[in-house]
Amino acid sequence: MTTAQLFAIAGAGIVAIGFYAQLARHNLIRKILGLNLMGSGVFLILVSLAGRGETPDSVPQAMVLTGLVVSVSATALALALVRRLHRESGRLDWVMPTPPPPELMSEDEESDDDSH
Amino acid sequence: MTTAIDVWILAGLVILPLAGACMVYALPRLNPGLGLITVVALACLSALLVIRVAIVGPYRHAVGSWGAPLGIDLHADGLSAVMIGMTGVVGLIISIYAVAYLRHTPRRAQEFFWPLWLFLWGSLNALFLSGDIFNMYVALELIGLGAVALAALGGSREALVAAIRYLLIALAASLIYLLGVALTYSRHGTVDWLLLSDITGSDPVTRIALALLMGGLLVKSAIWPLHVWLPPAHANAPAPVSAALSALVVKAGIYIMLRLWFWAFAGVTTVELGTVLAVLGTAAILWGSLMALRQARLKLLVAYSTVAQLGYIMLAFALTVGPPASRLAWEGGVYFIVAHACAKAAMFLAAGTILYSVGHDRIRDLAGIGQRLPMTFFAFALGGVSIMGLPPSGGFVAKWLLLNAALTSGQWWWMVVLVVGGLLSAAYLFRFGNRAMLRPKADLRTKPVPRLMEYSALALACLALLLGIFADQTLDLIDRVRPVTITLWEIAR
Amino acid sequence: MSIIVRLFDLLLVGGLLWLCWQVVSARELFRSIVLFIVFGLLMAICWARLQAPDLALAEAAIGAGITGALFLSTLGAIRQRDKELSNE
Amino acid sequence: MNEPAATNLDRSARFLAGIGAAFLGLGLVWAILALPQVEVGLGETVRRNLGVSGVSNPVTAVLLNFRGYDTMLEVGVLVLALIGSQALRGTGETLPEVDRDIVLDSVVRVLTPPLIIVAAYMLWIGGTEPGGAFQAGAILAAGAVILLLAGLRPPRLWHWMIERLAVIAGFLVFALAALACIPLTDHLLGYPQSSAKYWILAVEGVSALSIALILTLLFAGHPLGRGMERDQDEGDR
Repeated sequence: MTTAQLFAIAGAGIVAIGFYAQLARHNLIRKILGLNLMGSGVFLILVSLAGRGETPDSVPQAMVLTGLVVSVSATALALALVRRLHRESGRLDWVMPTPPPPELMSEDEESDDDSH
Repeated sequence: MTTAIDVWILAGLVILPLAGACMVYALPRLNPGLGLITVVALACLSALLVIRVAIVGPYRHAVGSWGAPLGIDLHADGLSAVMIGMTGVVGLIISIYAVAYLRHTPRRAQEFFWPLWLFLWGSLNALFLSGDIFNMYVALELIGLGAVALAALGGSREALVAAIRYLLIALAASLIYLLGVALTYSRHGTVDWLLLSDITGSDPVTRIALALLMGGLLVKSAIWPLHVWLPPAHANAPAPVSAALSALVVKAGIYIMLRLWFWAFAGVTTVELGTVLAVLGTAAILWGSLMALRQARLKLLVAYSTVAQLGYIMLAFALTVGPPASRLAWEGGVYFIVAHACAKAAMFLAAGTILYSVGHDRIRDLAGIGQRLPMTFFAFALGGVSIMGLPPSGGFVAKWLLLNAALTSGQWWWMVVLVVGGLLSAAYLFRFGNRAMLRPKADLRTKPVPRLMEYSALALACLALLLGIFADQTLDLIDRVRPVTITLWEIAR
Repeated sequence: MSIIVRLFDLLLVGGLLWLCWQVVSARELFRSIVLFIVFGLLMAICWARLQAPDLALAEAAIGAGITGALFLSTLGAIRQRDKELSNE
Repeated sequence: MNEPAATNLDRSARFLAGIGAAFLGLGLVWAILALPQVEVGLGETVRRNLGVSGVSNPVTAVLLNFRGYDTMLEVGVLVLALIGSQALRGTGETLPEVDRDIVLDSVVRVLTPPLIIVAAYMLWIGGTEPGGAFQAGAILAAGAVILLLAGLRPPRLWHWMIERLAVIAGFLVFALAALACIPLTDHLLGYPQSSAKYWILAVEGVSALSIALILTLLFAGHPLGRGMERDQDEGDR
């Protein structure tokens, strides 16, 4: 196994773990952490696969730099949303459900509270 | 040959809205005047691009003169022109509606709507003009962040929850898409979709890349079963935002799918893979329609209708099996995108007007709204005609093209899907329509509605109808570009 | 020499994966965030190893630094709000 | 902030999530191992064109010249994220009173040493070749964040409108430079070859400052400039 493959496979592992966090974790902050991890994994794959040749390829490196800035922006927006949601409702957990039955949606408030 | 004017049009379509958004953000006192000026200029530029492509044909511009694969190319062809034109017209009318609508919202919403909306518009344009799948990723992220921020603008708890779910799912989807880009680049050394279209044969890496790209985009464009984020996000946003999200934003993912399927990976895709997409589309049509039937709120009904309608576009992927079916399916799919954009925007604007006037959108308690707000209800109904696919509407033309494609390719089962889907949409629309046509109850209180809001919804609905009457001209524009596969088949004949 | 390099690589990769799993599974959120920051710093070393010094810098400053600070400040704000709520 | 105890439903959901994630990971590993061991990238092309790009650091050349259009949109992403999060701020929310013993201490302890090393490295690399605007912006922002945490605030003169103009300056200069190239070279963002270096420097410099400010404001979670609060409260009530 070459060095490029080793790091790329590590990237795949990180993507898988981050993806798992997306699916299995209910805490919003943890989901956002998972997204950031997933992003790191993708970036690792992108750069290490491009490093298969003798000298590094700077195009993917520039792409990853772009990606890093995009992901910090997205994280900031997501955390701003989390903060606002917590202010409004006092909760940090949102179980990603299948859409609630329509009868529920017609009411103004579904009331269940605090799960942390 | 591209002239300086062409370059200015392309540059303007992307930079004008983004720079306008920045200015509106820095100088909020100039709202909504500055925003409107930008919007009108933008609509004119969109029209210019459409005219240019219609007269002279497709063209490319190498940003920074490097040219792909080293640099990024901007690409304007029939498909881009149709998407840009659609965004221009629908966006302009939504903006006019927004001027009237926002007057009655908190100042925070007024201040931030314009910069976010212009950002969203600019990034849609950037996406439709991009010739580079990594650049498309950046544009997708811009669109996603803009859409989420707009969806949360209402500030209610439901809107916030819907927005954060939307954001998390959209971000995960973008990363999956980016994985596909990474694999594509490491296998083929370019991310330009026109250069990629030379790929022939298929090795596992290319296939996995395509699967990842399409997977991410299926989430982005809310194709069943990855649609769960859409209805709450679209239904809880302010009215102009709901319209923009349902009419334009979901089309971004579908647009990239078309580019990948018919250009970048044209040598890799097969009818069987297309059939998988069409099966998902069928499930979307059935599930979305049934859920729309069960909704208690009007805006949720309209949102689930979007889930169902997006399914139809997926049918086009299975029907491109060779001439002449492929051409019909291609035209049908693109026509569907445009017709749905006009009709759905009209319906969301109308639903928003009703919500504004009555204070709620519980269908049960809206009996008689047709008499209280006749023009708004008429706009909703006209939009519904196109959604159901009745003549003479844009939706009818699109479905007719798809039906013909199914017939000529011998895949009659998709005709069944089209017909059943049409009946189901009639069912959920009449469920609201019948109630609205009742005699108003005494306790149905409505407050007066700004005329501008009523007229703009009606204008969009009329547009959906006109698309049925002026079908030839629009189809000509769509035919300004043929996907690589279709052209190849036609040459082979 | 190459064995040492390979060993270093394996250690780096192993550390990354372990930290990644810890971030996802740590019971306490604060711990997760701190581990995430450490993960970012390790990523920076990775970039340096992959001959991408520009990325190493950006990762340390943006990936670990700014992102980590954003998470910590959000957690701080939320805890404070929780305290306010329980006092009321 | 601990997780609630897992229920049975949770466990099966986690199991499914594990399968999904494993599927994704294994698919990726398969693709990585299946990739042919030949270089197909653009490394060589970049090196060939480096001489006419105006900079000597290949990553900077890609970032600000070859794929400068991406970078322009990326600066836009930052501005958009800031606008979006400012739109979300609850009324009356101010700079968070940080819980000193947790946040401040750990941030300072964890981040300051690497920050100093990184900043020194930045200076060193900046001496030999132009580049690193993004990193410079981020490091500046990191410094500003630490100052904010330590309780420092911007001077009285810092009006909210100045702040917003400074936020958008990076994108606007980038966009104007892009447009200004059209009459000169017929290409969007096509810097004239002889002066490409200075175009890039100007764009980089202004962008770096805007990026630093945006990142700082994203952290602060609310405008630092004066005058906005009063306006806002008037408007909302």
